[in-house]
Amino acid sequence: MLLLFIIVPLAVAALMPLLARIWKGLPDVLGMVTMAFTLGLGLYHIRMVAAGHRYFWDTGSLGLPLKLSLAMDGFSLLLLLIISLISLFACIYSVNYMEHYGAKGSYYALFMLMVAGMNGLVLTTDLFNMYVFLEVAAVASYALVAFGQKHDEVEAAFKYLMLSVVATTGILLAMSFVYLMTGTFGITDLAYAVKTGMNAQLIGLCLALFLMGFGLKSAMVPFHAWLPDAHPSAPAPISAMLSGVLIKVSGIYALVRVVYNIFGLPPQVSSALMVLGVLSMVIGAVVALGQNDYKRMLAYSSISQIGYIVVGLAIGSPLGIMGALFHLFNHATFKSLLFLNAGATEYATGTRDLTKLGGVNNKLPVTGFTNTIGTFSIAGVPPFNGFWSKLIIIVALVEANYIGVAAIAVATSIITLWYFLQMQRQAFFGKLAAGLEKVREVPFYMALATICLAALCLLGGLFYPWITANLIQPGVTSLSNAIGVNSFINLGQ
Amino acid sequence: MDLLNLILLLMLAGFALMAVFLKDLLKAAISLAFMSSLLAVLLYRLDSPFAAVFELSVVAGLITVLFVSVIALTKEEETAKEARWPAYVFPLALVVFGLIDIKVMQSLFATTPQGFGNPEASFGATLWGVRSLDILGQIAVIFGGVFGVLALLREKPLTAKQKEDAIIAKDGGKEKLW
Amino acid sequence: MVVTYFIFVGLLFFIGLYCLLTSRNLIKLLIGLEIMAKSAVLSFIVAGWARGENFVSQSVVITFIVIEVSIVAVALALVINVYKNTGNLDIRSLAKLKG
Amino acid sequence: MNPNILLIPILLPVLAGLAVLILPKGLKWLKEGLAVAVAAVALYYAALIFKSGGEGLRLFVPWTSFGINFDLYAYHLPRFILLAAAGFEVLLALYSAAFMHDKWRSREYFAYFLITAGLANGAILANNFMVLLFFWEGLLVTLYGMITLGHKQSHITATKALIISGLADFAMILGIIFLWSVTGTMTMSEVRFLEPTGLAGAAFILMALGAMAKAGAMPFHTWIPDAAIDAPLPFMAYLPAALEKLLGIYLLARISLEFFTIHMNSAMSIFLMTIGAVTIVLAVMMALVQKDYKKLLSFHAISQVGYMILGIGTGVPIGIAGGIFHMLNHAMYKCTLFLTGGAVEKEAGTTELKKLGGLFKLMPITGVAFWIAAFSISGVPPFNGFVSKEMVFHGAFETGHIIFPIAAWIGAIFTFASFLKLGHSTYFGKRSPEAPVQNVKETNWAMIIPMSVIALGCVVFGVFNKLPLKYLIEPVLMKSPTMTEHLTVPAHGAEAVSLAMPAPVEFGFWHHAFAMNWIVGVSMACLVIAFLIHQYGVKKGQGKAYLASEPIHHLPVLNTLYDLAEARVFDLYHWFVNGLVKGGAWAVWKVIDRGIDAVYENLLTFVGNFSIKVLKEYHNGVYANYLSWVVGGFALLVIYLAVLVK
Repeated sequence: MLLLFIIVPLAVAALMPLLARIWKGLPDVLGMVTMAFTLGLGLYHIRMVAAGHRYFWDTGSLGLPLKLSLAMDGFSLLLLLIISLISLFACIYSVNYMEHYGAKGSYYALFMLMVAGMNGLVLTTDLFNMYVFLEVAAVASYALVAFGQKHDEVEAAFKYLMLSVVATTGILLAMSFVYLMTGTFGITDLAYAVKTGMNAQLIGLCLALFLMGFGLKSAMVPFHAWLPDAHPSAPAPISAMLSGVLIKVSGIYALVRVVYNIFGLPPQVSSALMVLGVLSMVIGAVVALGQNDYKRMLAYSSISQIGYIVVGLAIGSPLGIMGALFHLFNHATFKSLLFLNAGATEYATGTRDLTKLGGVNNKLPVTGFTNTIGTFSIAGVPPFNGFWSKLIIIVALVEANYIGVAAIAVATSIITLWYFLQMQRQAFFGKLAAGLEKVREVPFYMALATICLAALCLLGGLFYPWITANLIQPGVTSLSNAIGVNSFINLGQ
Repeated sequence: MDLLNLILLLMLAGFALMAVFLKDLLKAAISLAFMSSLLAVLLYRLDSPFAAVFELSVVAGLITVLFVSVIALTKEEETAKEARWPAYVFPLALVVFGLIDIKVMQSLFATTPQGFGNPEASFGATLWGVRSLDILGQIAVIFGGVFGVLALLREKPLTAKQKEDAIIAKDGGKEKLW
Repeated sequence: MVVTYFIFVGLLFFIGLYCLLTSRNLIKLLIGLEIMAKSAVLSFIVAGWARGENFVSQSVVITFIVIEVSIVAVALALVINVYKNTGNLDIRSLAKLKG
Repeated sequence: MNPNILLIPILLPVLAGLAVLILPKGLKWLKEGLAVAVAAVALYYAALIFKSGGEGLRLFVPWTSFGINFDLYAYHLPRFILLAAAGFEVLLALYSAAFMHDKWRSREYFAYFLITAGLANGAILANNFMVLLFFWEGLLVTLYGMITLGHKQSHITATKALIISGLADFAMILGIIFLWSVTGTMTMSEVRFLEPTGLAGAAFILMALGAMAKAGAMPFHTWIPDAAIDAPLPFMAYLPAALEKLLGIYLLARISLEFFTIHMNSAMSIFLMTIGAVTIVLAVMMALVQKDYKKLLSFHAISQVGYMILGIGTGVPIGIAGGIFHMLNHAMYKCTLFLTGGAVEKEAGTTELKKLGGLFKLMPITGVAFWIAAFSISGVPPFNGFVSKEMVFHGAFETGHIIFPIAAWIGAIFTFASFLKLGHSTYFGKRSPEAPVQNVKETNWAMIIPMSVIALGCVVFGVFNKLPLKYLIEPVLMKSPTMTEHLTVPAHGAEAVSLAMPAPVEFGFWHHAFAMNWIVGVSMACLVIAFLIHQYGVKKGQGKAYLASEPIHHLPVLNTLYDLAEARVFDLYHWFVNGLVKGGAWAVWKVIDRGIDAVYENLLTFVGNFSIKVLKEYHNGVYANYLSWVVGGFALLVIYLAVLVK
């Protein structure tokens, strides 16, 4: 069963360029169907996982000598659902949006590969295998960022690639050191072996390498510099995927698996993560305040929001992890929504420069409305979902006696509110800017995707008890079990 | 410590330096190919014949071909001129880093554990059995590379303006693009 | 001695990083990247050799080499695109996105 | 009684509000009717809840982990506030129906109106801090929405209101979290009588700031005068004048009476009283120099909060009772005042004082309602403001810090002076030649009913002040364990009123505490001073008109004498009023009010801009630069994690 999460998108990706020649609309349909399928598959697992069950699959079932296995616990399932959900809406959105880029077959093939890579990364129980799937998603994302082939896109993709490669080489070196000392790659075995057979300094070096590598993938300050270039340059649905999903899967998820489940969150790492998180939170928000480019502002805001997640994870208390995971889910919804809206605005008006926009709310009612919801969500206004997760993180910070950090988090959320209201005022309210008189609302599928995501933001806020109980809590349980004890019993056997 | 391996390692570093500091791109790429070949020899001597074969054929062969063809594609005009200071600063940086490196590595890897031998009877069983999901990843990443290159080297799509102009030229602007 | 090999792993990583930090030509940057990749390959193989369990390390290295080829291929395609857009291969012309 | 009844005042308005949003546009009067009907039904249920008596109704639904439950609890204080809020909601719904009927985006207005009502009721009934925050923060959105309805540029004021209120709310969130880490419970009724020291003290200050900001105390007030100009008028009567006062003072009362113990003359008591006194004096001085009907009222809305905070902050039973009673009274008369302002704006077409005048004959009911409310707010006997203000004076006096009653009296002087000015220039004198509408009529019944009902209430509560004190305030305080358990009887001679003693004393303020009391004498003297100041002002301001109507004035010798006298009077007046009071008021206006504004707008922007500029310069797009950040960050991590490891 679990293998389907990887195999299906991969098979669709392989066939996509061929199928694209049969009928022009086929890639769109196929993309949506595939994503709906993985989403359904994920939803199917919710009930049992929420009840504490874990799913396993291993190569033995293919008649091979059993070794490498896939496993799904609460944390994996949460990420799988986020991936499928956001990909589905990005696919719906792409139907109209990607029309003028051409080469839809290649686009969807790369998209599916990215999804396959992320699904694999989330499900695998093997450290090196994790790296392999991380690279699958990364290679696809390099090509997707540069998909428009213009100067900005290519420049962003090149810097993204060159910085990422440094990070992944660091990760590889750390893995080879770990392998030398323990002789295994399986996360379960590693947790045990690390505890018994590595000296403290080598663990420190490996942790530093992992933190740099995954920190760069998740764009924590000071490893963040690629993100404000890469995310705005990509086509809007890809921006949504990168900001909403990829940095969380290949950055946060992998980091958490390594730091929590292998090394058991040593206190030094906790404080290092806290510093990185606070830096990201503040610097991302401050720079976002000074942006004129809508998408670039969103990209910096992603850095800031990742800071919140990292801070929550750094606390290590169940409440902190819950806040972080819930914020991870929420950020995926509202940041993809905002990126899709930015794309829609650009699509309709031809610019994303906030100084050239103005008063488009009357011309773009749907986009304006959903954008307002996104703004409220990210700024933490109730009853939208961002409010609860930020609140939980702040509560957890105070509970763990990080009162200074809590104050910074509160101040940052005010800055967030500030720059998003500034954006709303500049772009959507006020007088209609010159040259935008003929602007029309975006086509159906783009509007549909944004409306669905906006509804998700609102529902996430209203039904937050259900979400925390059924989606977040299993993840919290599987992570908080790993802290300190270093005996990793959640994945694998 | 095998003396030949030490010489190989030193040559490896030397070719790496050549690849970095040679001005001619073609020569640099060929240095890189030499470096790969030497690495392949070293891998062979470290009881890893399969990895050595892959290193020799794929990296020394295929990647060098890719490099050379791209260099040839872009050779006509004067490409970027390298700054001079890196070459002068490098020895100092190398000495500083080398000292730290030796110190750190000696403290970290003074004792390395001995494993229990290979778990499987053959390399094939390891690759296809133990690491079978990696094979899946390999397939995916090859697809990624191929589709990526295909997407990036496709005909540049017309911009919206050009396309609109083209449509206007064709049917007098009856069909609105945006 | 295993330590000597790891000293060279560190050295190669450093040379690659130095190249990435100081070079201007995009292809030179990719060469630096390749050198760093070699240090990772060497590190894995030495690790397997030192443990006497060289099958796993070899298969890992083979997978890594495949990934490396894919990345380099995509990177070279990007270089060609840069060349088409800017007419040169200077990293300094890739500083348009800032602020 | 079934505790599910508590959901009705919350859900019904919210659902109706959402329904209004999707109603077809063509249906006339439906949204207005719906708003009034829903508010009336909510009032009915609020009355039922109020009458339920006993220990109160409690609705408890387990929600999520970490002690966050959906918990509503209507005991003495909340159900009293709920009743008051529901009452205002009905009257204002009626008023809005008339005022907003044909206005721009009126559908949104009624939707926000109803949703606000539901959220406010929820915030009043909440018994879990998370539930409270949910409703409390939700009010921000409707606040923003309602202000934007004023005109096309109102969103600037709305943003200002949102940011300032948001700032205060975040202070409250932090306070709640601190409180939680002290007590370990999220249930409000389980937090009892903490000593405000250490972290709990920080929690007290932060939460009190949040509550006072909601009520509009300084320095969180600056959006209210702007909103008076930019927002639709019923909004001013609804939120800043009525609901936000109720909510803010309600929460402040709970904080200082239930969650914490405030001893007389403790640091926390002085903190609250200082904020109260400063708010009274500064805001009233700003009000004095305003030349716009609505803006003048809005500054008084700030100033009167000071009395409530001062009263509650005294920590003396009579002061606390006075503060809470003043909250109720203030909501009544300030509501009336804003409603008369709305009527004047609708009928006379302007709210600028120089363009008004002589409206009393044309709009008699409005005028009477105005004067009743004006006398109430100024503390003229026998209206309700007099009673509650006297109680606050008493409480402040009992603390022994003479500065606080003096501040309160200064406030009383200028309050009366400014209302004499406002009333005189609007309702008496001649019609101004600049008036935009000449044939002014009395306004329509839907607007008259609310204002006359509330004005009547002002009289009733003043004359029969035992009634509200006995049936509304006393149960709140007497049955609250606070009063019997921790408030000590103040040692202040015969005037001391012991709330800890049971029924026979019965808040007998009127006879033995007030009638023959020198404090009342001082208050009366204040009113007289105010009247004199006003007379001087009128003489100075309207001198020429006045002289022109008097032919005798033109007699040569007398004229010179008059002029001389007038000049002296003028000098004196100028020295006293213009030089000291008005100059001081203007200085306060310029320095304090606009100064706080400058902090909000300029300083923050400047600091922000500077750091933005620096950070943006570092993101210069150079790959090697970015890579060196990565390498540097990695080096620091290695040093921290590998080298410094023990």
